[in-house]
Amino acid sequence: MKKLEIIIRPEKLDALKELLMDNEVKGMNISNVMGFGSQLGYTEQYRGTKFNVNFVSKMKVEVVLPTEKAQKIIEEIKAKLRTGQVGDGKIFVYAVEKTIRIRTGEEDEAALG
Amino acid sequence: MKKLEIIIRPEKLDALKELLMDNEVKGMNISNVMGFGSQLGYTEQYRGTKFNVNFVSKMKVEVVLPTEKAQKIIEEIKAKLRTGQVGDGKIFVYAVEKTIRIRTGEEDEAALG
Amino acid sequence: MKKLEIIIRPEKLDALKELLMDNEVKGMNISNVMGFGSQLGYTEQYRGTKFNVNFVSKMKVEVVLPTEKAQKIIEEIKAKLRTGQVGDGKIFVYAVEKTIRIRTGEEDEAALG
Amino acid sequence: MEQLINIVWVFLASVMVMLMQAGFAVLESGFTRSKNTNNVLMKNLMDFSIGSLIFYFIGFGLMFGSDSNGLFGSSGFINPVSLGLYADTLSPEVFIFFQTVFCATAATIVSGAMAERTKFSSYLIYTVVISLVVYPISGHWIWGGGFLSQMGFIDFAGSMAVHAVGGLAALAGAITIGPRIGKYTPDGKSNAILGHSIPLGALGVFILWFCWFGFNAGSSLEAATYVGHIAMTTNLAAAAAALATMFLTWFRYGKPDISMTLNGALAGLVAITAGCHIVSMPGAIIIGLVAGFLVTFGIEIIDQKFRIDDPVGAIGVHMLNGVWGTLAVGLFATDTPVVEGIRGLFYGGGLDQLIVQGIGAGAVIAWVLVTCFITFNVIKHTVGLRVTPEEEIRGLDIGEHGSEAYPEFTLKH
Amino acid sequence: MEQLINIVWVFLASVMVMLMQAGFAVLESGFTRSKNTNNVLMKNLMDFSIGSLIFYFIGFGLMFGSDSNGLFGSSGFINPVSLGLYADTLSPEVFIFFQTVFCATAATIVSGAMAERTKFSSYLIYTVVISLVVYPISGHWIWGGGFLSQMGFIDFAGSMAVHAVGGLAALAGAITIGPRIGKYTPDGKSNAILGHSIPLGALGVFILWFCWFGFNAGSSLEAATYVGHIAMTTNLAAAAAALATMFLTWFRYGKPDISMTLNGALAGLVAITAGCHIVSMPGAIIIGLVAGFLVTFGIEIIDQKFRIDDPVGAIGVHMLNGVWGTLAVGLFATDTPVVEGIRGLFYGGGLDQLIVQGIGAGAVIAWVLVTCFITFNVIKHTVGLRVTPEEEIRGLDIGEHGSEAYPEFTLKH
Amino acid sequence: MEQLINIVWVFLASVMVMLMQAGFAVLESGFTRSKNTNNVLMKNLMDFSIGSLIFYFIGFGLMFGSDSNGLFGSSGFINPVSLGLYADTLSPEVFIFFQTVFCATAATIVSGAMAERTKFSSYLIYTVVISLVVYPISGHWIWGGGFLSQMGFIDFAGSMAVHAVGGLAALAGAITIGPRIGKYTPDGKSNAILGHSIPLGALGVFILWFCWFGFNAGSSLEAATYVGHIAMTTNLAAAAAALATMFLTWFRYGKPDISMTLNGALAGLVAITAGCHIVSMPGAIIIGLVAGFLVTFGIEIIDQKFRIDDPVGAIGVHMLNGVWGTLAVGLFATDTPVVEGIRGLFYGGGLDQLIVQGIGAGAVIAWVLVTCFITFNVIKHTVGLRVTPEEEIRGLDIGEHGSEAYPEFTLKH
Ligand SMILES: Nc1ncnc2c1ncn2[C@@H]1O[C@H](COP(=O)(O)OP(=O)(O)O)[C@@H](O)[C@H]1O
Ligand SMILES: Nc1ncnc2c1ncn2[C@@H]1O[C@H](COP(=O)(O)OP(=O)(O)O)[C@@H](O)[C@H]1O
Ligand SMILES: Nc1ncnc2c1ncn2[C@@H]1O[C@H](COP(=O)(O)OP(=O)(O)O)[C@@H](O)[C@H]1O
Repeated sequence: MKKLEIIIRPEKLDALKELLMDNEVKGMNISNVMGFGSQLGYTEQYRGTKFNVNFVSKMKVEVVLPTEKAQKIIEEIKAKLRTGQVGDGKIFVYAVEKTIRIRTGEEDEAALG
Repeated sequence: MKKLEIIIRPEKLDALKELLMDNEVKGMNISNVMGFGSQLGYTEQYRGTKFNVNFVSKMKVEVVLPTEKAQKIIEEIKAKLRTGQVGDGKIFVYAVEKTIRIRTGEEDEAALG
Repeated sequence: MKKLEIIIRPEKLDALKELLMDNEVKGMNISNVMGFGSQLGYTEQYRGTKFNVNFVSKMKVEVVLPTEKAQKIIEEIKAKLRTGQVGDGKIFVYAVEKTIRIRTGEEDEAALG
Repeated sequence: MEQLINIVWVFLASVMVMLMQAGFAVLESGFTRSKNTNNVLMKNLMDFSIGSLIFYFIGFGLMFGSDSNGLFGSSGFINPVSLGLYADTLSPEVFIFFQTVFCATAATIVSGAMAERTKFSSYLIYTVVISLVVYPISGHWIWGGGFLSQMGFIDFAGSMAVHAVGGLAALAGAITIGPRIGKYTPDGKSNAILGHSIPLGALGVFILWFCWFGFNAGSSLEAATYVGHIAMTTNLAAAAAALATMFLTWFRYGKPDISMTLNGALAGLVAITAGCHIVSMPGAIIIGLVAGFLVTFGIEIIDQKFRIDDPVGAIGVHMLNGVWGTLAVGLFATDTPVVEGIRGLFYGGGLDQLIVQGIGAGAVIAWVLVTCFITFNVIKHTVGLRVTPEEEIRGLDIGEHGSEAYPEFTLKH
Repeated sequence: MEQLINIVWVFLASVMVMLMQAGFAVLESGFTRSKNTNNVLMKNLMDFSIGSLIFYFIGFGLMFGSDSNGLFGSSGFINPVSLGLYADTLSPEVFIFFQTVFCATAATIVSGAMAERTKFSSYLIYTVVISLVVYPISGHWIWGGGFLSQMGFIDFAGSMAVHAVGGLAALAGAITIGPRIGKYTPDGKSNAILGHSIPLGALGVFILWFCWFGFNAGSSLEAATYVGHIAMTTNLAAAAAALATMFLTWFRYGKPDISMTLNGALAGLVAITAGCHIVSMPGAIIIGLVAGFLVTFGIEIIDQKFRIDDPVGAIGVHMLNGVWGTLAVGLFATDTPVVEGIRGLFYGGGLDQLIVQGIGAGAVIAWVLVTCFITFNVIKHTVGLRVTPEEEIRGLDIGEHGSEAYPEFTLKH
Repeated sequence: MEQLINIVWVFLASVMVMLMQAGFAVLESGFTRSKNTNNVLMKNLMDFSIGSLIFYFIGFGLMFGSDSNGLFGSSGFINPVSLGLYADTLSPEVFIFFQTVFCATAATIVSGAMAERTKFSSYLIYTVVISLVVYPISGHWIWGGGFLSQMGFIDFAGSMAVHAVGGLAALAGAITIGPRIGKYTPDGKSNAILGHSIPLGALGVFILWFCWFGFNAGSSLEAATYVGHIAMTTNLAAAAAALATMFLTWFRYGKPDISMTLNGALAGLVAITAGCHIVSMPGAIIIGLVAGFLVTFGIEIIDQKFRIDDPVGAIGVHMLNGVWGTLAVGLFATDTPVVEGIRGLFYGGGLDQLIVQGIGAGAVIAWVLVTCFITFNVIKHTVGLRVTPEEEIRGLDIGEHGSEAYPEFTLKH
């Protein structure tokens, strides 16, 4: 099993969710993170003092899935979530050693079902 | 060392914390995520327009611990955090290559102490 | 490639960011977590009822980088982010199997560039 | 001409009392959890709306219609203007308007004590009962020419008629419905369930303090030289109560507690309401100091000893201090620019007035508790008083209204 | 002496109307997304500031200066005090102050309907146009001695003169600028874009309800025995409208909807504004009930059928109910303590008054829509009306003002 | 009868001024960080409570008791009603009430400038000193028959007596306590420390703007035909100041800054307060425009040049514009419906009045700075003025009050 950690622009969440569901992914987690990368932050001001906001809002989607599915989904994300503009985000792939479903005690692929 | 990433219902946090401490786990992190799985979201309405909230609030607990401890804790979580209803959550297990305690520079098991 | 998951005091974020950029790290993510460790929480009261707040605010910085860079950065963090007081935080190191840049499809080291 | 001045005066006092709805709405939502905020706000909006209509058609007649055996009013239904009350010194409509906003205040008090677990539909039902029957009847006794007013019972602006009535109904409601899930541990220890926004709570208290000057001084029902006296006693009592509460919490808990101190200011305001016209400035300050003690210990005891779960402290603020303020008239009454000739125990007047105040308090307590326990129990055993545990855990905003108060903000739970 | 009472009365009514700016500011910001909050607040602050200055120097003269062919006022510019209006019964400055805060209300209404996408600089421009020309001219027709007032058109406190004018300008603006990004799916379905804070929205409505007593009763321009009648009709209509909206949304959507119910209360207030002095209490209640229906169906239809994107429901509240309230005078007018001798259709007065009301409404609708469509289109094709899509997605707070409303809070998006 | 009208008038003005506490509370908490919100709110609640009591017993006598050498009042302690002030035209209690809420305003101003680092117990101490001594003495000079009023010093509603006094105490406090941790970089650059809620800040400003009509017009101490003049000058000055600030920040920073513009509106209100009765409408506008410039540059210079850390801009708003408004009387005084016969420099009156204004300003500045620096330094070297760095970093809400303002919300830090 793999975990994909997908960092995207917040406005792309719906598209990603749809893409994952079309691939019969059974679950995922989302959280909001502040990202820093080639995409620059912006400048704010407060009572005349300017200051840089270095981090931009990003959405982090974590999905654990069978190894076979990972590559296909990565390809689709590259195809469908790309705007071509700096800040589109990244996918990080990790190995997952084990998955347990608390409700049933099922493990691994069965736990993802 | 392993990292357990435990996704639970928010109201189970206290129970999980207690369970981990009984197992002499020395630290953990919690954060709130929005989960998507077999458990359905719910419908809200705003001025007459209905819309689906697909994600439900979940708590994510991350704990890094010596490999020996992991299995026992997983068993206990299965036993004690189960409600039997869809949405109880999952445990994902990852390998941790190294742990460093910033304060002392201690590494691995010592750093967890 | 490795992922460093660095848990720090919120007030150390600027220092860590600078340190990472000096090491030519090209991106990172930050999120806020509630931490539990040797550092104790504190007691609050509400209308005369005291209660313990067990978790303290911590910042979690995730950065994916080429394996070579990891050790040097870890050393620098140990040197520069230490206050010597309980609660300085931890670094966890994970293996990253793959990184993809959504915008270009570049992979691994190129994707981090 | 004098009539016009009175109208301007009472009209503006009325709208200040109306603004109390804003004060209570933000106070109660600040002191409860964000998952129930829309529900709290909706209840405040609705008890004012329903109360306004029902009190106009029925309640006013029951309260101020021609007296029937000292027990209730019996005329002026449907068209209360026809009673022609205060037609010479004020105007019937202004008087009705003033009384309407008072009635709504009493109804609103209940909502806080039963917050975070009451079914919305049941809330609407008991709001109707309170505005329709409970408040007008005891109101008749006190202000409408009923037996208490005939006895010389004094409650200038409603410590008893408004606040204790609201607080007693809140008590009956909170007992009948039981505590929120998680409020008490299995072995009976009380857990703190924190309100979600202290700034909303504080804003509510400041607004209410402001409105209270309309509530108390406006109860003169005429522009008069003495209204300054009322303003001063009101303000000094509130200030003393807030101070007392702050120092008391500081002393007892180690740190000055903001949410209790906010309650403390309200406690002082409630306590001075009955006698604001008839006590001296030092009397007002003492009434306020006692109110600060009462609310602090009262809320603790209600919560920890009796295990009655009152999320916003409405019972401690309105019931305890409403009764205290009523009795305090019997202790502190003295000659003031407003009235002369009535003296309380501490000013050499003996026990007479205190006994009258005690009888009045007892009668109203009995009336409200009996009617409200019946009401709440009937609701409980028919349509049901409480939402399901699942709904309570997820929050009443989703469950009762299908919406969230702060949809964009990330919450800790 | 009577003059002094009048001054106290109208002055205090004026400051209550001024406080409507606070009500609208928090209401509009609560009903929009947090990334545009600073922009919403800034617009409210600025339309009041600009309106105050411009109305003083020019608008007041256009509205109340000596009548030119029934169309506009033509004196009193730069120094409106020199007109000496109401010098005997009030004072010219108090009258100007009262009219200033009314003008600012009309201008503020527009900002909500065009929120979350309008360039700040363009907003300033059209605020100037509305305060300078649009509002004063139709105001002259109705209140300044213009042709409608000569015809016997009745609009006591401004259902038409203030609210419908604001709502019509809002309609023209919302149509010209188009919907927010993501509001409608490609196939035309409407998406809900939630406001970020219901407590702010509710606080705004409670504040506005309070202020409305100054708005309506203060329009008497004199302290009078009858102001209680106005307060009661105002309050009953609002209560009835809130109730109707709540039950209607409950019936139609399965759950009582808070944000719509809040709009409902305002709808009742807008609808009763024209006839608050000339309808009976039951008449007021019916006007309120209809307002509740109108606002619920109206907002739905405007959104879902016409696909006009109005984030806060300003068109449904102010335009629809402004017109409804204006026509309702022709239906429900009857003898009251305020005026006698004018009767609407339902009180045996035939169609006469209704026709006058209809003509008045038609004339104002035409005037506002024509001038505002021209204004918005000129702005659109010169300096531009709308921010860039990138800025709209990131939020106008960063884009227009370089700041955030809640810099410390974590948001979900 | 006239007395009754005056009472209604001054009473309602007083309660509007009392509501300023709500305005300052939400403004100051909005402009500071959420970890210090409870502390800010608690301080506002307490300075009003303490001030009310202390001013009643001592302060009022020092301010309005029988004059001692033009320096202080010396009668009416403990029982200020016994002085019988304004017994014929108003009532002593109403006058005392009016003065009480004014005193509380001055005390409140200080809290904002010293926010986010001051020990709560020390705050209580210096609040006592300000309400007890500092404010009443200079108040005696100006309003209580002291030497400045004998000289013809003009400060109608308290630009100097209230705002500058508060602002000067704020200056002394902010200097003595030093900047917040992290406010200035080691090389002296100023960092922006953002307030946590602009909506609270904006709501505060709208409430204050509303209350200011009570503050200024109510200072007439009588219902009069001329109060409309005061309302108009007040409103125009505030509007002009807000506009000037907005355009100035737009010009200088590239975007119109909301938090500074909110300060700008207040600056205009502060500046017009001294002369609202004696300047013409155009005069008021110019005073407002200058206030907008003063506050923008003033806050910048105080922060960046002098490195005085004033989280909410209280010094720039109240001190600078309080002094400016005081001097402006000497420049812009002219014949108005309120007073005649006094003319400032720009209206051909020469330097006379300006010199008197200057002397008055100088005397008050010296008095407040000397007493306050002593007070703050005594506190600093005895009980301590400042919390520990650890507590400051974690926030005063936890440290001083053991609670959080928003316990459910996730924060970015
Ligand atoms: N090395 C990294 N480690 C962790 N997260 C990263 C890293 N690089 C980028 N990210 C995340 O990906 C987001 C997008 O990256 P960015 O460089 O701005 O654009 P792009 O992916 O188009 O090159 C960043 O905002 C950050 O959240
Ligand atoms: N494949 C997955 N990857 C990541 N997180 C998941 C995955 N499946 C489920 N989750 C998380 O676990 C939570 C519970 O899962 P759900 O399927 O609803 O219930 P259950 O675990 O009882 O089957 C989800 O809300 C989500 O947060
Ligand atoms: N075993 C663990 N697993 C995950 N996170 C941990 C673990 N131990 C500590 N942490 C995180 O590191 C933070 C600091 O740890 P703590 O023990 O308080 O101080 P120190 O690192 O100085 O020993 C904790 O608040 C928590 O967020």
